[in-house]
Amino acid sequence: MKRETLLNAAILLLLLALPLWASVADEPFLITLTTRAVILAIAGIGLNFALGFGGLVSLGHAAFFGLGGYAMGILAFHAQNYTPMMEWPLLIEGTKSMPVIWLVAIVTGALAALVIGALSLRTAGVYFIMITLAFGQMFYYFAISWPAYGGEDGLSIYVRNSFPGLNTMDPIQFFAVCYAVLLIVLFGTWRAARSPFGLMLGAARQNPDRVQAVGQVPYRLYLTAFTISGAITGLAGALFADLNRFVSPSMLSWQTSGEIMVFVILGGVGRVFGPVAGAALFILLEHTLGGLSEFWHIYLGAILLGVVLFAKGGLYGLIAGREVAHD
Amino acid sequence: MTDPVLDVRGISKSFGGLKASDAIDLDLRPGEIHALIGPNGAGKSTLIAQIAGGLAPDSGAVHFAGRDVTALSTAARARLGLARTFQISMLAMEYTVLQNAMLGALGHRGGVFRFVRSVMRDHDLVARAEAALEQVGLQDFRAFRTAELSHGQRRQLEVAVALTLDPKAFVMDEPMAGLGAEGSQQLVGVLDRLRQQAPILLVEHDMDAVFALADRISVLVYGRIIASGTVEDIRNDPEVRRAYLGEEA
Amino acid sequence: MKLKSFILGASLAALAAGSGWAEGVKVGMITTLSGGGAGLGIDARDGFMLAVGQSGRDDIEVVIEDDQRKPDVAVQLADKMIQSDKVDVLTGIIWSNLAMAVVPGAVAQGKFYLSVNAAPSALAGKGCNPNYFSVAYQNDNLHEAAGAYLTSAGYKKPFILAPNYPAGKDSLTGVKRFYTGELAGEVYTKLGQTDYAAEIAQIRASGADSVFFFLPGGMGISFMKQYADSGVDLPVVGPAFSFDQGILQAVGEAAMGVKNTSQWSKDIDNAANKAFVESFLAEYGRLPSLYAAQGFDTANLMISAMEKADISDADAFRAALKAADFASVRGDFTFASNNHPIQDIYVREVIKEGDVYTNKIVGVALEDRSNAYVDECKM
Amino acid sequence: MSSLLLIEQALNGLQFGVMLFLIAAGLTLIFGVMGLINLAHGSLYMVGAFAAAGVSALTGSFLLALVASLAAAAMAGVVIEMTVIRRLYDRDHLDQVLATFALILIFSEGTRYLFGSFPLFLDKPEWLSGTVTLPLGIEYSLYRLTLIGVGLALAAGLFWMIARTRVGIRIRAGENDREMIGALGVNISRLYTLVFALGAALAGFAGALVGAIQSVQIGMGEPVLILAFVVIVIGGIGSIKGAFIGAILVGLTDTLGRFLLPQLFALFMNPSEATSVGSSLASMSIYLLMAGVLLFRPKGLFGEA
Repeated sequence: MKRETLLNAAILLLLLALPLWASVADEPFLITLTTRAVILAIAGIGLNFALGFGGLVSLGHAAFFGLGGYAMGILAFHAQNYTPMMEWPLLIEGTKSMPVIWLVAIVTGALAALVIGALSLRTAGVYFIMITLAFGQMFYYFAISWPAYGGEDGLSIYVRNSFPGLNTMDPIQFFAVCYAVLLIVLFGTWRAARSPFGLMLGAARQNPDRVQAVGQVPYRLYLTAFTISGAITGLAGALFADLNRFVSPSMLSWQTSGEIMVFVILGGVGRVFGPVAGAALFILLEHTLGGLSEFWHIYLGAILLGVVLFAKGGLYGLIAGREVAHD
Repeated sequence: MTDPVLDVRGISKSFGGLKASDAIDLDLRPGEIHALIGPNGAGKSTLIAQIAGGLAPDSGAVHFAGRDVTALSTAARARLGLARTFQISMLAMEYTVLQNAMLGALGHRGGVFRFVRSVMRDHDLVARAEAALEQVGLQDFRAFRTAELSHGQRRQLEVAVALTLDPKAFVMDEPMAGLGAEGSQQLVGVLDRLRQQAPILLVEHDMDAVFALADRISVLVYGRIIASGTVEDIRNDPEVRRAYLGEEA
Repeated sequence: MKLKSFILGASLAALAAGSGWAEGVKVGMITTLSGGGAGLGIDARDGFMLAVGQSGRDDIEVVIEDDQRKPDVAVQLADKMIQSDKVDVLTGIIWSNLAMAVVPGAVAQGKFYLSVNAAPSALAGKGCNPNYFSVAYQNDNLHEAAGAYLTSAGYKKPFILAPNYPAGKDSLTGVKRFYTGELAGEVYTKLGQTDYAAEIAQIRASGADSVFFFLPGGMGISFMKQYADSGVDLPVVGPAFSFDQGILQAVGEAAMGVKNTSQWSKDIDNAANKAFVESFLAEYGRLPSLYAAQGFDTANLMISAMEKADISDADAFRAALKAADFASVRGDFTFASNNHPIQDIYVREVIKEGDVYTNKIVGVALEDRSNAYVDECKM
Repeated sequence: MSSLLLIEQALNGLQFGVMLFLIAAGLTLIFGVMGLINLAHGSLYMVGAFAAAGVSALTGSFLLALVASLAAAAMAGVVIEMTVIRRLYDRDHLDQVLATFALILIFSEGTRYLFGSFPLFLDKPEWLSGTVTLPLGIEYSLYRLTLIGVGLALAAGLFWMIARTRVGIRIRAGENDREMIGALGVNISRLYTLVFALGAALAGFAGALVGAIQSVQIGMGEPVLILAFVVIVIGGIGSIKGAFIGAILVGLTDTLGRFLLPQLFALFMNPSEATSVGSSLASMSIYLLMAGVLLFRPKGLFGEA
């Protein structure tokens, strides 16, 4: 699968070269745009862990994305207002430190995925799709009507959170942080896909009965994958909120779930790098089509339809061939 | 006589008014191939599901390797060493032949929840899988994708996966189904050698294969075992001839 | 955009001032042009561009982008306009939640933000900023006016309802600020709810003598239609949003006679307003809405500042904005110390002119109303 | 709180539920027969409402508008079935979700392109306006009462059709075994188009009926779609009976939750906070209901175990 490797390298290089060039050419917005693509790619990788590797079609990943965003929003909100988050039974202060925020986002995403997954994975197929969708809606309505953190107005954070030794308000430095996180997540996913867990999870996707017959329980595999997936997506949510310095319930809406799924499909389901290509392509489409017409959603819809109907396997399927490599 | 590895004691299962299993007793002893035959709709699949897990009997018990496994899940029974092959191939079609065999080895050995080290570098697992492939004669196809295999080769792979479980007994659901004469013959050879490793409960329609392999035969009709004995006993049993072989002949 | 007629108002003054300024102003307009709430953004944009066109100035460049009513898209567009287009002034946002996402960041980077509509309390009080001006109102104003009207009209037991989100809560708080009597009931509905049978039944059972509701967009249409059909015929009061020109035709007969509060109406009697209504109708073939009027005033405020100061001198430009030396279609218009308007708020009644449902002014609810957050704002 | 008010609220819940059923029935039928998950079902609801509003504005006739909603939604259903949906039957659910998500984008913006961005006007006819007095002295909207009647009649018709008619037999056969009905010589592709059109027509009809008392606007289909999903998940996917029970349950839970929860909280909180907390909880009540049902019955109330 040489072509796939080449494509992986090309995408990573492009995502790195573009902002570097933009930084020299004084086009800061291009950096912001690429950062956005990088963060959404991380969200896509998160979903792909459940969807591509485990075959779990979740239409509720906005919940984890949004929770990650709110983890950032709430911690930073308390830090910027100098109010403690909780005084009893133990004092918890807010924070503006990115590493701490990431950790909280990851744990929050994982816990939520564990709970939602434990309930939803009792079902399968279409039930699973619809239940994850409904759980996502539950979080959405909760966030809208919960007044403490802005409800529908969301939370604004005036200054981006800090990372030791960096000025995160500088677009290129924040990009570097996100790009590094992307590389780490990619590396981790790539290893996991080839690990014993990855092998067994893939088997559970293709044939759950087989997994039982060799003495393993598919439910545990699915739940683990779903939890990891939620953790990664939560991390992406925290970064996304930091990019915008803002978090609101719209991160939790079901359209967000749909869009994250679109990244995965556009790139290629089950490919480690698929969501990266998909997110980059989506941002490109959004940017160019949006300039063409007020009604650009029609074109976006048509392109999506074309990909699903005629280009199965997404961008990677087109360029690197249909088969997903497993070793 | 040694203790049976698998011992089915008086299990019954009804669906609505239909008795799919009616107080069935069945055992499997070390070193033997015990064939279970019966016409379509006799309740063979229901019985297999109760033995291998997935379907709980209304009454009765299944003992395996000296313990009562009636309440255990399919996965738990598999971990105890009850290796099952399926009537329809249950393989991970996107994986290579070697990877499928490794699933069995991994599932049996444990350590599934490891996320970092590449599974293909786990030499212990690879060696176990390759040994099983060699035993069924698939060693030259290890890098093939399973979807590319012929029907007969998939059957062999099923058996290989079962082998990696280091089983105490095999339960095989129509392994010959859909195989040509040549394929059947090859598989009969494989199974014949296998019985030394672990006994086989063989559900099969192919009478030539059954008569060639079986040490004992039980005949299931309408959820009941109507006869059980050696090949000769069954061939000469009048009730079997009437109820079953008569129809087939 | 071509102008068919050239009329009085701010535009003439602009011509007279001539083109003495070397440097123009680059405006970034982020507004909702697609999806469910597009009608409001389109009106605000059209009003704004009408004024720009009428000014005859060729030193105003407007970059218009669609926020799709998504906060993250709005933030992204603001970043693009500030970083890449290098705009001086941002404007256009309709929704408070989008404004909360964009405005703090934009003004922190030294840009001016002129609000055509959204004016959440957080930006009027503690979060106020010298570079942020709300040209429309403070969000609470129309609700406060409705409360004042409930009091002055002598209602004793109103039933009040709004959606369960921050603007909804601000709304009912605003009403209660100027109506302090007994309430027959207070209900929060789900945001985006389309069926109000349960709430209407509660109204019927509550013994109320009047109903106040704030349900923007489609929610208000649904509520009014169902209310009219329910046989409950208590008088209804609300802020202008559900009775605005764009939306009124979809409510239809059900809205007839409803009292609503607004700082603008097409029959406010002044030259600037007459000229605006006529020219808008001529240009776009439809009657202007509240949002169009707000967009129009926003552009004229900006143009008035351009005549006095160069944008590169931020302090002078800010002072020129604060002077609000332009002919507002609302008549008297000044800024309070927290850069929100001091203006009259009217009570309007829905009427029918020929085939078209529209509003006429029936009174003034609050004169020279400022806002409740002036004292919280320290700048 | 009087018991009369409670009865009236229950009626409101019933009316809401009956309308939900019309939408959910098509969704569950399409899934049952073709195995297709159709996110664009809400768009067909919107198409029905817009067609009705358009025809009503031209002709002034509500009945014609209803006919138009049926025709337009069925037509739209046939067109997308023959161009897109048909290619999705053999695909996995993921492809179906994506393709129909794309259809939503196209439908929503396409409708906006045709009809503009402002909500349209659609009103009930004069002869269905006003209220009637029910036994016990309950004053109730005539139109809502009609909705309950029409909805129940349609539900009965649907049950009859599936149980008694030839098309119904084929539908049931198709649910059980696709290859079998092919073997019986039934033209499967025509049957599928027909079922899809039927589901679309029901959704469009509901859109028009509800549109008369709500706002006819872009995006009106999506909230309804999600509710319909909850309904069929509760009822058991593929089961018309389940869809009916699920719809009524959801309708009652939502309406009564909105009404009762704030009052419940008012017993121990101050009124303003109680309405806020109560209505927050009410907006999640149906999802909690769904989670509860699935805990005990993962395949819904009437799903095949």
